[in-house]
Amino acid sequence: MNGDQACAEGAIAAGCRFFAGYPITPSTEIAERLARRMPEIGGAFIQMEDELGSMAAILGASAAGARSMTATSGPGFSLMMENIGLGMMLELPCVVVNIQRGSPSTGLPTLPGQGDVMQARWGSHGDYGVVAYSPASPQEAFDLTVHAFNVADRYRLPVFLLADEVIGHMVERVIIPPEKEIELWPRKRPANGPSTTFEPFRADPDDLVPPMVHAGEGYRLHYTSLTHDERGYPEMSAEAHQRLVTRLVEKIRRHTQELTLFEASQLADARVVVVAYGCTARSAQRAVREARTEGIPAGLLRFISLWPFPEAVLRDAAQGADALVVAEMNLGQVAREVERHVTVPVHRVTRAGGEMMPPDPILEAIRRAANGHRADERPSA
Amino acid sequence: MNGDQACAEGAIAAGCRFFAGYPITPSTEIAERLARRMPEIGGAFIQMEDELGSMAAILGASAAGARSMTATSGPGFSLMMENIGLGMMLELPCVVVNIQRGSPSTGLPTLPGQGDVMQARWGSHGDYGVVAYSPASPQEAFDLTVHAFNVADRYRLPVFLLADEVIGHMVERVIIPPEKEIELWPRKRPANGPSTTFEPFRADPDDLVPPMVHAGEGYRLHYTSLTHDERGYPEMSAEAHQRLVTRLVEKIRRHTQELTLFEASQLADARVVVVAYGCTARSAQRAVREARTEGIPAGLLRFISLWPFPEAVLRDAAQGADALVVAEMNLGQVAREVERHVTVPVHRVTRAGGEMMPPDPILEAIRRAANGHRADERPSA
Amino acid sequence: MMNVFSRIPLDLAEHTVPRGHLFLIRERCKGCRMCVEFCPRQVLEESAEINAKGYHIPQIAEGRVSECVHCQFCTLICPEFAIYSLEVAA
Amino acid sequence: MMNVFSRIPLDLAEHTVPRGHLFLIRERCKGCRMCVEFCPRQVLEESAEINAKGYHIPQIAEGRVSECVHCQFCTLICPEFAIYSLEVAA
Amino acid sequence: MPPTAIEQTSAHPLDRIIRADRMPHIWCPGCGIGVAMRSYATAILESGIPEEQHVVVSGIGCSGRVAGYMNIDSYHTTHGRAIPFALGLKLVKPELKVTVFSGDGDLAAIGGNHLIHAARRNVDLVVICANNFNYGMTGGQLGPTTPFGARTSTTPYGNPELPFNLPYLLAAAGAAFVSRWTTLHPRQICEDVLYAFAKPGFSFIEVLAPCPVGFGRPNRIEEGLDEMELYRHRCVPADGIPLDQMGIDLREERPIYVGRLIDRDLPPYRLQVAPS
Amino acid sequence: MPPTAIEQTSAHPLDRIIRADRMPHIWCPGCGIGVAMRSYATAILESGIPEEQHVVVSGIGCSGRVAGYMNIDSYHTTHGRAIPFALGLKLVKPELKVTVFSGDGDLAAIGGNHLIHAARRNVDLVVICANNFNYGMTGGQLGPTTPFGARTSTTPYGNPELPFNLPYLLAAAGAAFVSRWTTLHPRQICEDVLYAFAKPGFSFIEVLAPCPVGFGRPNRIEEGLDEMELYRHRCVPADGIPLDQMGIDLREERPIYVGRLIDRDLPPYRLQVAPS
Amino acid sequence: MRTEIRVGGFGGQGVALAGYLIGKAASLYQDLDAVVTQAYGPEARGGASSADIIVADGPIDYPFLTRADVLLLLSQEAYSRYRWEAHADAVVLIDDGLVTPDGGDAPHGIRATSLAEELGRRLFANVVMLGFFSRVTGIVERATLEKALETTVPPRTLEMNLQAFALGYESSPETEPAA
Amino acid sequence: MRTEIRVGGFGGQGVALAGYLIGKAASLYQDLDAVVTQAYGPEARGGASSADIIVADGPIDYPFLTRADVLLLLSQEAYSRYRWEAHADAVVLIDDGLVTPDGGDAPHGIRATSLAEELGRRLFANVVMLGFFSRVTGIVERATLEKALETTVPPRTLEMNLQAFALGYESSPETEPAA
Ligand SMILES: Cc1ncc(C[n+]2csc(CCOP(=O)(O)OP(=O)(O)O)c2C)c(N)n1
Ligand SMILES: Cc1ncc(C[n+]2csc(CCOP(=O)(O)OP(=O)(O)O)c2C)c(N)n1
Ligand code: SF4
Ligand code: SF4
Ligand code: SF4
Ligand code: SF4
Ligand code: SF4
Ligand code: SF4
Ligand SMILES: [Mg+2]
Ligand SMILES: [Mg+2]
Repeated sequence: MNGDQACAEGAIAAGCRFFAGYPITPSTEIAERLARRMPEIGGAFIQMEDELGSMAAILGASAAGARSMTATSGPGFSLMMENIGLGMMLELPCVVVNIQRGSPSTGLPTLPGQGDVMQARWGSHGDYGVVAYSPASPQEAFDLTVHAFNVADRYRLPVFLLADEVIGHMVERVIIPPEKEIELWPRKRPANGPSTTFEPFRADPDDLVPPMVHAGEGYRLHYTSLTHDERGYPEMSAEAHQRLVTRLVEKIRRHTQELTLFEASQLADARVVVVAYGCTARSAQRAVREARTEGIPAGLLRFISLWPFPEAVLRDAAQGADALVVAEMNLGQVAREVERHVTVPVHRVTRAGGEMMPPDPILEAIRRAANGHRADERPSA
Repeated sequence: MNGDQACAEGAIAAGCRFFAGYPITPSTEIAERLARRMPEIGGAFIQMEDELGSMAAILGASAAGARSMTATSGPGFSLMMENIGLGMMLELPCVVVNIQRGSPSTGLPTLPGQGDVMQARWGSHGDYGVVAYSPASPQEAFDLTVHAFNVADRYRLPVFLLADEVIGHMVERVIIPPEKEIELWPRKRPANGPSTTFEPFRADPDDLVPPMVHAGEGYRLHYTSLTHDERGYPEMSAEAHQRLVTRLVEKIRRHTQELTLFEASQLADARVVVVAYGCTARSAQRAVREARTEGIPAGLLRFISLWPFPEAVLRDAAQGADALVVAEMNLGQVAREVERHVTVPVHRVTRAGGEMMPPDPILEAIRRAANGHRADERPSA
Repeated sequence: MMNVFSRIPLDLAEHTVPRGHLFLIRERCKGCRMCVEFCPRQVLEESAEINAKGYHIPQIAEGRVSECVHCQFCTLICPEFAIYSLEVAA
Repeated sequence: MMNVFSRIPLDLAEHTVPRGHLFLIRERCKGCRMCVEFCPRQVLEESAEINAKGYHIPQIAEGRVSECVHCQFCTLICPEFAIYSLEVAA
Repeated sequence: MPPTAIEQTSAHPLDRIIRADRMPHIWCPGCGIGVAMRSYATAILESGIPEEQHVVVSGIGCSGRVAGYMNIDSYHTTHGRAIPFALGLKLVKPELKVTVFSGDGDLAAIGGNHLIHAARRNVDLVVICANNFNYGMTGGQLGPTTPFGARTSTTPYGNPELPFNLPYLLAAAGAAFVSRWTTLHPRQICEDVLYAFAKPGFSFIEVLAPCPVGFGRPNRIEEGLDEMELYRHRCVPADGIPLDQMGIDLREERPIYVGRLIDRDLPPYRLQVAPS
Repeated sequence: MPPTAIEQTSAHPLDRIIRADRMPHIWCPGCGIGVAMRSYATAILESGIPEEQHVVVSGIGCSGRVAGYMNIDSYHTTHGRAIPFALGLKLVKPELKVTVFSGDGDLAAIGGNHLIHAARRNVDLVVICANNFNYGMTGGQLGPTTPFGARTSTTPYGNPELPFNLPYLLAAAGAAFVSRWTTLHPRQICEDVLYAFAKPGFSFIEVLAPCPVGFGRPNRIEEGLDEMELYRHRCVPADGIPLDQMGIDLREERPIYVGRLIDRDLPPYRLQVAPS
Repeated sequence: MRTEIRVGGFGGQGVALAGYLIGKAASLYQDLDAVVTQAYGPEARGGASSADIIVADGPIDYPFLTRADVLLLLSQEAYSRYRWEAHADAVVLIDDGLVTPDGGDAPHGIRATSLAEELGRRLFANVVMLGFFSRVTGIVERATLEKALETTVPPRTLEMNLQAFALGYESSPETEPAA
Repeated sequence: MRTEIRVGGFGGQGVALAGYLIGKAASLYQDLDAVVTQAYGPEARGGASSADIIVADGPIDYPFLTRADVLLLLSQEAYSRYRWEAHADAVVLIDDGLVTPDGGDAPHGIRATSLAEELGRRLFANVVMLGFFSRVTGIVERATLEKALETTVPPRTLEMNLQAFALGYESSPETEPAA
């Protein structure tokens, strides 16, 4: 099963019963699999007229109570940005999958890239918190899709699965656990039924997440993309805006630890720590292994979550290290975040995309780092 | 004249003869003024069916040889992202104005914000270089619009004017210089006419910018949003991609100094440097003045260009300072960039938007900074 | 050109005529005069009085108080949910 | 149901018949057989020969070499810009 | 008898179905949106379908504010995206009556693609379009229904574009039911909304509404009332008039056709089902 | 006489108007796009308008690759945005003949809004739509013209959606000229493109084209040739048939109407001009 | 010198125009700097509306009101909202046909809307108010405000605008009796 | 143990399926790990096409070929492109109806396409090739490949697929004479 198909199966396993999408290489296989599978299990598959519509439709489905998903790649992700902002504002849980290809623009439709990491964080206008996961195998595409739905429901927001073409199209064994072994977190729901005092956007102070009410449940609720108060009514004031936007950012930031997923390998004694994610982490794994055979004490910190930025685990991993190597298939998007949090030299290994980064350049960077070379100055504009 | 109108007049003064837009508060007055003015001077004004169309239309106009512009606010800017990427890929000069309002989503349509700074940098998928200017008065809206056209033509890309609702709607005296006093940089054009060996995407090694050819000039050129070689032909290879994308980023990064605009006031002896831009800089100006009356040696570094990030002037300004204060109407977008480049404590003064940040909180931050308080830990997720 | 709107009063004429009593939520009214102009019985007129927002509210025209046939057209046509008539028990 | 396509051969029949000579850019051909099927004179047939991409290219059918009337339909219908006929001086 | 004050009260019979705590609404004096909304509100009450089963979805615009004023489950989404949002909602809970209420700009300019595709699919939605011939919310710009030659803030020299004939467009796109009325026809709007509630597939109800501030003034229709008078004089039943004649023109001599324009049975959209 | 090899050559008479250095193109064996493109190429040569004055703009898709193969000024833009890009270009240089060549998905799905609005404005563009009833490029998914019940990779149980009747939609939106042909009609396509070059306003030429890989195989039309045969048997001149009957259905008994469907004089889009 | 002026009313009363005219008169026709800002209600018309003008004899940094020195109030809502945010001794001008001042307050009143209605168009109440403002405060002169009117309003309405201005300027600037 | 296998041809030859079947047989029905990756041509069909399979007895990190140990080549283009990127002593299998090997090279040849055509559908050339591959290399067994076919291809085509496989498996694995 390839990563796309695994992602589709993950959605089904997570209880997703609404998929709206628009074909785009290399994500199309997700839609194609769900087109076949959804009708088998009583779920909804609809191919929309464009990605704007796809994104809006999964938000509507979420508002009605469904777990919903869409899948796309860079160009479609760009088109979804406005309605991703809507999902953030209305706090509608759903999952948005981006199987990254060579960007910008139409770029390299069939070839891999990891260039949409910063876009996932900042692509819609304004401030809001973001959660994104990046799988390194089809199995993980399955697992993280399930997890993304759980996180979406717990924190009430669109969650991103940022995979890449290599993972999406690579065929590997995927084990789908039996239904009862799959942990599903419930959507946060109000304790009581409709009442005149219920405020749909009053968040619990402990987690900053308001319980969610669906259409047709008798609450007569109002959701608006305008700045709103706790009742959900538009309120055009700086105070209401500050309260709302801060909460949207803080509800994620405050849970950074719970939201962080990573894999550390051979970090205990590592002097050179390689940071990588998605497909690139597989090459990094090999580079680290080869470095070890050369006697270089290298280790790998694989980010599984990219947003909120896993700064604590990064700082921990950097603690004993002399240098970091950040390998990624873009021109240094995660590297620039890494640089904000550590004081040791950061060696960037970057590729614009078009083919999976091979282990060699990473190995070379490890060697350079181990020999105490200065990190290349590459200030990012 | 308000900032929107000044921007419109700036476009006309810059020789812009094509405007395509879609109304959105608080940018609408730009369209409205150009709807009246363009027909007076033989230029084209067209209101498109949406912002996707507006952005595509100004690219087409640029391809035909015109100076072209669109204007919008956050939601429309989000919708333009895919075609902004197209403009970056095809290297089509044009100007995109974003009069920022309270974000995210529909937010506060009539009230100010500065929340789209990071979006301007990262909003479309993939890597590419970006230039953005932020005016602090209607006069500057005029001046920077002219400048934005010049930069767009010299470096061949869509250039952003990132203003805010305060500047857009604020009415102040604007002096429009006589035509011959306005400096216009020519679009970079090929030295020779059509020939079989001409390669439209072969950049000069010194500035990385290929001279531009327009439709109807006999070159029979091909522009594609796919990764392309120097002939402009699609080339689906990692090498071509690396070459192209690196150039798109480097052609801007390499010219950071030329592209940087800033205003320094009272920095010579400043121990506390306030960094601000757009409308917020006006409050910062007052806060600095008041701090000085209290005997605090404060100064103001006003960023006029936001992208490429003015890191060199920032580092210079931070040199003698004990602390920085970054004031902005978002939750710390420029502050996080500032933190990457300086070692002194950075005090963030943030507001989600909805009203112009008043001088008081900035003054207070200056006082705190002067007293050696620790900068608040506010790691941004 | 046949006039669509004219249907309403036509239909009404065929029924026994009920009577209506009018109510107004004063602060909702924006003085648009729709109720005044489209009342088929000319029951209403603009008053000199203005509400807190500065709009002239309607009043019942001289001698027309019992002319209201509770056709509810004022109720239907008021964009402000401000005026309505209730049927008076015959 | 009147057949639109049938117009072409019909029209042709009314003219004095020219003659055509065929050319093929072998490596462009993808063996789709459009030229073969839609030649109104059955001049062409699929050959056993395959080009570098593995496609069977067309050939002139047994005894049909002089049947080509230079109607150019093969030229027009070839999606590959591979085959064309030129008029032979009569 | 001298003129009498009307008896003052603080509640309206419809207050239970509108958000009375948000009244007065933001619409200008003479704006027609309120009339269109109350016709919809009345239809809900008369529908026999419990209020809890009704959902309204709006885009952005003056007309888009309707979602914020209806006291039912209501969604005020982004500009142009009400239809796909409503579609997602409806497909998940087909038992709900989902109505889209928005403006001509929202539905037919930026949202035009969703409009024609929803009509094509014949999704079971009721769309009420308050057509005021311009973008009211942003201050009276050209819209896709602005008549040729009309003045707006972005066509100061007269509109150079031809407008959509919305019923014709919707018919060509595939809608099952299309009607047109004006705010002078609150009863007919209500009736047709009720009819559309009961009709499977995609229904589109165009309601011409005055926007004196945005469209009226620049075109010498100073007050809402003046536009209503214009409707009174020029509305004509559409019976038998071909759809391509349904365009609206400001020129005095042209009638405005109103009535039920399309009512046909086409298979309504059904999700794919796997053969068992 | 035994079978004869055809004389081999390395150049084609059209090589000067196509980018011969990029041949063979990427299209599959039996794909119809090449035929549609050559008909357009021929029209350029026959138009009498210098080749330098022709511009082609495409979106993304197999059909969208046409821009990359035409040896004229050519723009391969983003998915769905060819029309507004072309519009901007045309308004700046009205002396150029700007043609949009793209697919059914590009023009009528994601690009649907621009299509209807350009038609409404009656902008002076020629749009050639290669309609192959599916998204070829991405591997044969449902498109807005896929017939009801047809199988595609995203409608494995049969398409539950009704397709657009494109000529009807374009007529309702406001196009000045609309015609439909198939890849079996290269001469007619060429003629109509020539006619459209000369006609002011918005022209739309729909060219039905086989996509054996994406649409054909799942629907038992194995080869491009088979679809051409189907055209041969079912194409019927549209003379007198009302536009709402122009829908294409796969069921055997339904004819496919071809020909010039709309040809009318509507004011073409002109930029606003200030009275002097 | 920095003087902060607020004009308040509801949509449709020409509040924005009044603010604009003050700013234009000051910055283009007098030797002053001025900034005009405006509080929009919701995107649409019909809500509360206000315009603020800062007039100063040098560059203006913070362009908004911190505390008003002068108020021109055309609606009760505006009065309740803005009166007590302003300096207690601010110069307060009201349309006293629309505004009933609070007990203890003694603003300068003029029946601007009624006067404008008498002139034929209630829309000119703002200009009446401007005349009144010029007369009472003297911050911006009659001549420059009239010049601003001339260069701003449609020519065909100029005459009536000037009449409205004169009505305001010439009405006696009496203080409302403190109720 | 890490074995790198590449299948090359053009679109429509079932290259991807062949790769998939090898991977599936190895990872699901044999005690091996496997990754299958695929080089797409441009988004459309009809260009060059290849599929790579890494088979290993433990977790696979880098999932792509570094240098092929085994090649299955179904077109001349694929041969020219891939043959000399592979190890010089790689096991090379070609459809020798379509591929003419370079001088000095001695791949294992089978007329896969012709055989498939004889069977009735040239589309089955890939499966013929699979049988041949299993027989020549033994990396993946006949039984597991047949099982992979059974669980993958549409039931109505299974019979013909198995026949094609057998054709390939049973044809004599002769080496092409070095030309
Ligand atoms: C993406 C985006 N673009 C533009 C706007 C600005 N905008 C808000 S409402 C509107 C037009 C509304 O027109 P219409 O739908 O006709 O509603 P009306 O106000 O006339 O009732 C526009 C352009 C927006 N909110 N979002
Ligand atoms: C924004 C965006 N979404 C999706 C795609 C993927 N995509 C490329 S072509 C295409 C469909 C093309 O269909 P059509 O226009 O009918 O052309 P055809 O390939 O059938 O000729 C799609 C969905 C894309 N490139 N960009
Ligand atoms: S109910 Fe009818 S008759 Fe009575 S006031 Fe209203 S409109 Fe007039
Ligand atoms: S229709 Fe309503 S808002 Fe208008 S005047 Fe009558 S009561 Fe007032
Ligand atoms: S030119 Fe006409 S007759 Fe000759 S081979 Fe071609 S199609 Fe046949
Ligand atoms: S039509 Fe062209 S591609 Fe097809 S078989 Fe004939 S020559 Fe070859
Ligand atoms: S601007 Fe127009 S549409 Fe909006 S509320 Fe006012 S009158 Fe109504
Ligand atoms: S996939 Fe279809 S449309 Fe695309 S090239 Fe192949 S046959 Fe043509
Ligand atoms: Mg409108
Ligand atoms: Mg297609």
